[in-house]
Amino acid sequence: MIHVRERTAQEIRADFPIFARPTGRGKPLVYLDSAATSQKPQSVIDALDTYYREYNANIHRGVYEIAARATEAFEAARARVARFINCAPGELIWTRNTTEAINLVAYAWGNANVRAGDVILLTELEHHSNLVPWQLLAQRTGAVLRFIPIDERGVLVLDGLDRLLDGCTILSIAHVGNTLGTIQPLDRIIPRARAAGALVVVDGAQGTPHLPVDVAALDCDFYAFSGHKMLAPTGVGALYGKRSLLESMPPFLSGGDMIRTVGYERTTFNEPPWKFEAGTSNIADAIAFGVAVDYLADVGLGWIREHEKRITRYALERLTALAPRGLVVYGPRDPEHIGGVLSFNLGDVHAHDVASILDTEGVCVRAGHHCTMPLMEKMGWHATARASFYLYNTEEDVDTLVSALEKAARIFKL
Amino acid sequence: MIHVRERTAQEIRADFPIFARPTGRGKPLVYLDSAATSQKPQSVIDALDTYYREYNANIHRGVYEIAARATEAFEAARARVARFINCAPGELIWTRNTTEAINLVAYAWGNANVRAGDVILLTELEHHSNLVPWQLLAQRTGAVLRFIPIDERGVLVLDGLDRLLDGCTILSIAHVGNTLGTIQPLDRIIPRARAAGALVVVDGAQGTPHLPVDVAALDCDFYAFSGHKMLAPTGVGALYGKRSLLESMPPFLSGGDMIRTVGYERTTFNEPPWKFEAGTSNIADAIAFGVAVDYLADVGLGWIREHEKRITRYALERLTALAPRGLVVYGPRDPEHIGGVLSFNLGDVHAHDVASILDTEGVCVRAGHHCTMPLMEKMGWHATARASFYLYNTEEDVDTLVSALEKAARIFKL
Amino acid sequence: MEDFYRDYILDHYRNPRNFGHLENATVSAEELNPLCGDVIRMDLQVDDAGIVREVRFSGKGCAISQASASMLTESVIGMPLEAVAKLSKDVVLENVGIGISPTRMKCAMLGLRVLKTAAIGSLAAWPDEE
Amino acid sequence: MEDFYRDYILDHYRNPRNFGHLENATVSAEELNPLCGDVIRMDLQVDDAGIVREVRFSGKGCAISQASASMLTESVIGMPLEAVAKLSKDVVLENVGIGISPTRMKCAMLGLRVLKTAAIGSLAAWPDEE
Ligand SMILES: Cc1ncc(COP(=O)(O)O)c(C=O)c1O
Ligand SMILES: Cc1ncc(COP(=O)(O)O)c(C=O)c1O
Repeated sequence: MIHVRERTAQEIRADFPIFARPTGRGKPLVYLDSAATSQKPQSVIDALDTYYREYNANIHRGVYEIAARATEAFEAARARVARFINCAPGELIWTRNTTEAINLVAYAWGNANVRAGDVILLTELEHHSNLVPWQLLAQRTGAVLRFIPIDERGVLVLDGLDRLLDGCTILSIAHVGNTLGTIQPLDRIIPRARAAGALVVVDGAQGTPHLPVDVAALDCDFYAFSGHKMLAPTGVGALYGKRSLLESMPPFLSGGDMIRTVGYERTTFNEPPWKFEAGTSNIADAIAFGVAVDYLADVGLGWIREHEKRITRYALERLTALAPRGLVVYGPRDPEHIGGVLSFNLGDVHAHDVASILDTEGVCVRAGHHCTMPLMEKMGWHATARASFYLYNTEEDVDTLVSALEKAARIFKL
Repeated sequence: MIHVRERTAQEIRADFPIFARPTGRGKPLVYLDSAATSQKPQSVIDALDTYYREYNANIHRGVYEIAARATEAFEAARARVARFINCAPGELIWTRNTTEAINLVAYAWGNANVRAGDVILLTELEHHSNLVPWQLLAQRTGAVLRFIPIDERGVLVLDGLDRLLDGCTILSIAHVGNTLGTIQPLDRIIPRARAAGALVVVDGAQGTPHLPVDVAALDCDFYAFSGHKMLAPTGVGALYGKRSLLESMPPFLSGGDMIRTVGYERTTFNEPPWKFEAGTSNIADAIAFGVAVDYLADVGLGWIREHEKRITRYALERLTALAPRGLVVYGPRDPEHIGGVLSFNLGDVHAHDVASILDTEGVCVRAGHHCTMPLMEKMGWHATARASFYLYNTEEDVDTLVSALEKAARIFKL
Repeated sequence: MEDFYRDYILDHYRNPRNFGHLENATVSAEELNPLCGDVIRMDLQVDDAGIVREVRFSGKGCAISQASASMLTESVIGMPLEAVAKLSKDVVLENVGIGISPTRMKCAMLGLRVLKTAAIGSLAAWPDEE
Repeated sequence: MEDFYRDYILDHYRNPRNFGHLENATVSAEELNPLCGDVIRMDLQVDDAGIVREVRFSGKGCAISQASASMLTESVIGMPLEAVAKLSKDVVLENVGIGISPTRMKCAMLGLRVLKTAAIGSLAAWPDEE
């Protein structure tokens, strides 16, 4: 894709109507919580509006005009999102979010293939959504969990990887960690997992929003991601699965739309991806997801990545000024290895108190365990505050963050 | 609720922007497929727009202003939808649709409680979504399926009910059938199922849009329904479950948000309803679902029911004029027993051809098996055309349907 | 779409050509239209030179699927089986002679898909998706 | 919300009253704030007349949960255990003397919930949801 002229973050920001509104205290909105959910550009909001005003109809079985238009838009969105991660439309299943996508694999593939004593390999920094479904699968089947360890900066220690992979049935790993933003070296891990014969599942919740993702090049079996973290509406996510796996796997949810023939006693199933999509889909949000990836592709994933690195580097610099007052940043320090996320604490002030004071300045950060309780416990952190950056953030946002942190330090007399 | 003045269907229609647009052929849109999905009023569309423009944020763990507003709106919507069916907010789980809600029961309650030889009782007219999940549960557990039979008009035959209920673990039944619109006599069935000790699941996909539903009065254990069939956006549905069952049942999907504490090896779960909601919810659509039930309550379920009966009666009358040309209406004939749905065929013309010709006149009807293949086979129908009515339909819509059917009869020389 | 229901289409629907089964079929296939559950079956009798000598189709369905299948049987008699395996959607579109709405495309293509499946010996893709 | 972080709140946070454990506790309870995973524990010593004689709280958490719990321990000493079981959220709101944002309400109410749980003998509802 050729970009005639690169946009600036300021121009991009103008596409997101939420930034036009001041907060309740009259401050500009400084949104630093995109790792939780991203804001939406006007074009995505418009896609919903147009759908409901012009052609809302149930899909796949409708013969009339608006049903045809809805079906076409829905399947075209699938094709766009599939192209965005370089897979075929028939390999892309709509889900509600990353969590449901991982559960789908754990139930459908896991129940059919995992046996007592099998090993499921994860890492010590996984989000609960890439941990609890495997714990429950292990409970159902008698499989055991192993974890790739992390060092004190939260970086994976790969020395013992081949031993850990020995006898391993499934490797499931985050593309980018959500608490520390660590970009995982999948190119060094996946080939070894494949060599060991493991099924490779990637939790891409923080991958697709920030990095160009090519599932064919990654050579994973499944890749799960969420629309809402990459400019699409809430309520829609996707699971990439290798076609042959999707064909051989039993279905997960069942009911309308995913069938071929149904009798009172016996049922045959539709082809993938529809085999895995039961009941009326989230039609409008899927269509808007297609618009969101077009927006991202249009800005350019390369630009987004460079922009995030710029902002992260600037933030790391600016935050050092607060080190004397007790500010500590966790995780790797090199923006090359961080997906636009910084976790930190300010002296002995609880992250919730930091976040509440930042809120009074219009600055939105997350505070707590970030759905990675085991990681927090392992690192000995009670809670952290987390600022995450995306294409619409600017250096001024970082400046406001820093001055709001100074205010917090003042209040708590640090 | 007191209505100062009843609205007319014409006034209601003006709230639905889709009706302001003519079809591609310049005809007014005559939407007779609300049983597949309903159209949306402006207030519901606006709720989405406002959410994304003003306060889009991830919920439950966010400390800042827009996260607080989003969390509050999300939980307030849960309370509104819960009140709409007369349950507590803590008994209402958000799902994608009815299908996912039924699957949740079949997996979470079913896997934990159903044993080989147990009986799951359904009826012969169920939607695939209330059949296939139970077939798969039966395959997983060795349970057997039984069916309450129907007569030649599609009405349940209850003579042998107690025998069928004997030894029964689960009864799962549609509140209103979607192919023939038959309203089931739940008040005569549920008490006997309870007496037999069966868990009672109601597929309310066609219930909540059309009838006042009171789950406490029905005395069912679970009640599943879809937002998109009752003015809400696609992508959101709900499952009512009795509090004690939700507490004792294991979770289904797992991951973020549904946990209490997580360790690498062991996890404890949140209270219901959150225990059953894994990952980022469909926040915007859930909020809009709350607006949709408010709209319905404001018009009044009583008014809607009377209106649908009026339209159904009028349609039945007008369609008799086409009987000499081979038009046959299936199912019960008394509008008292029909939830605004009429299934029919026109002579030997295939339902798809009927639907295509109606489409040229702007009339949207469904054609095919309506996700009830076993019912179709039992009744010996290859396919039927189905017109379904909702609060925004008028007698003029019926007139257009009839003249479009006359056109089809002309083309096919009936 | 209304234009689709022309007299020659309705004629093929009401009086389908080559309807029925072949006792001595060389290859056969049967497939379903996921839209409506309609099924079409095709029986082909192929001579030693690989030429299609006889075809019969059976099944119940809409005017579009039935008429398309009926016309198709006329098109393939005398064709090498190899050529049948390679037919594209155009043969159907030319037969019916008029635009088919996207929602009904599967109906129109069902007969061709079954025919190609019989000729290839394994499930053919939908001709409109190739 | 910024007003919340007043000196007397910060004082209770930095110097919590009645902090620690009771060896001879009559009733105890421990609960978690689902928002952040913070845990508070309350140990109560109750005399034969049912009057709370001593209280200790423990746990780690934000200024709001810690200060609220610290103040609460001062409020309940000398109170009948039955009255503790019936306390409403108002006791917390009066103690802290300033509006708490809805997102932080769970933090403020955690100590009270734990206290009521200890007094009732089974898990108390969130005081702000009663
Ligand atoms: C009776 C009945 N049950 C279940 C469903 C499935 O609903 P959904 O597709 O929203 O899951 C439908 C809708 O088509 C229905 O009519
Ligand atoms: C790494 C990672 N995995 C999984 C998830 C879960 O995503 P969702 O809540 O959209 O299912 C998240 C988002 O919080 C995440 O950051």
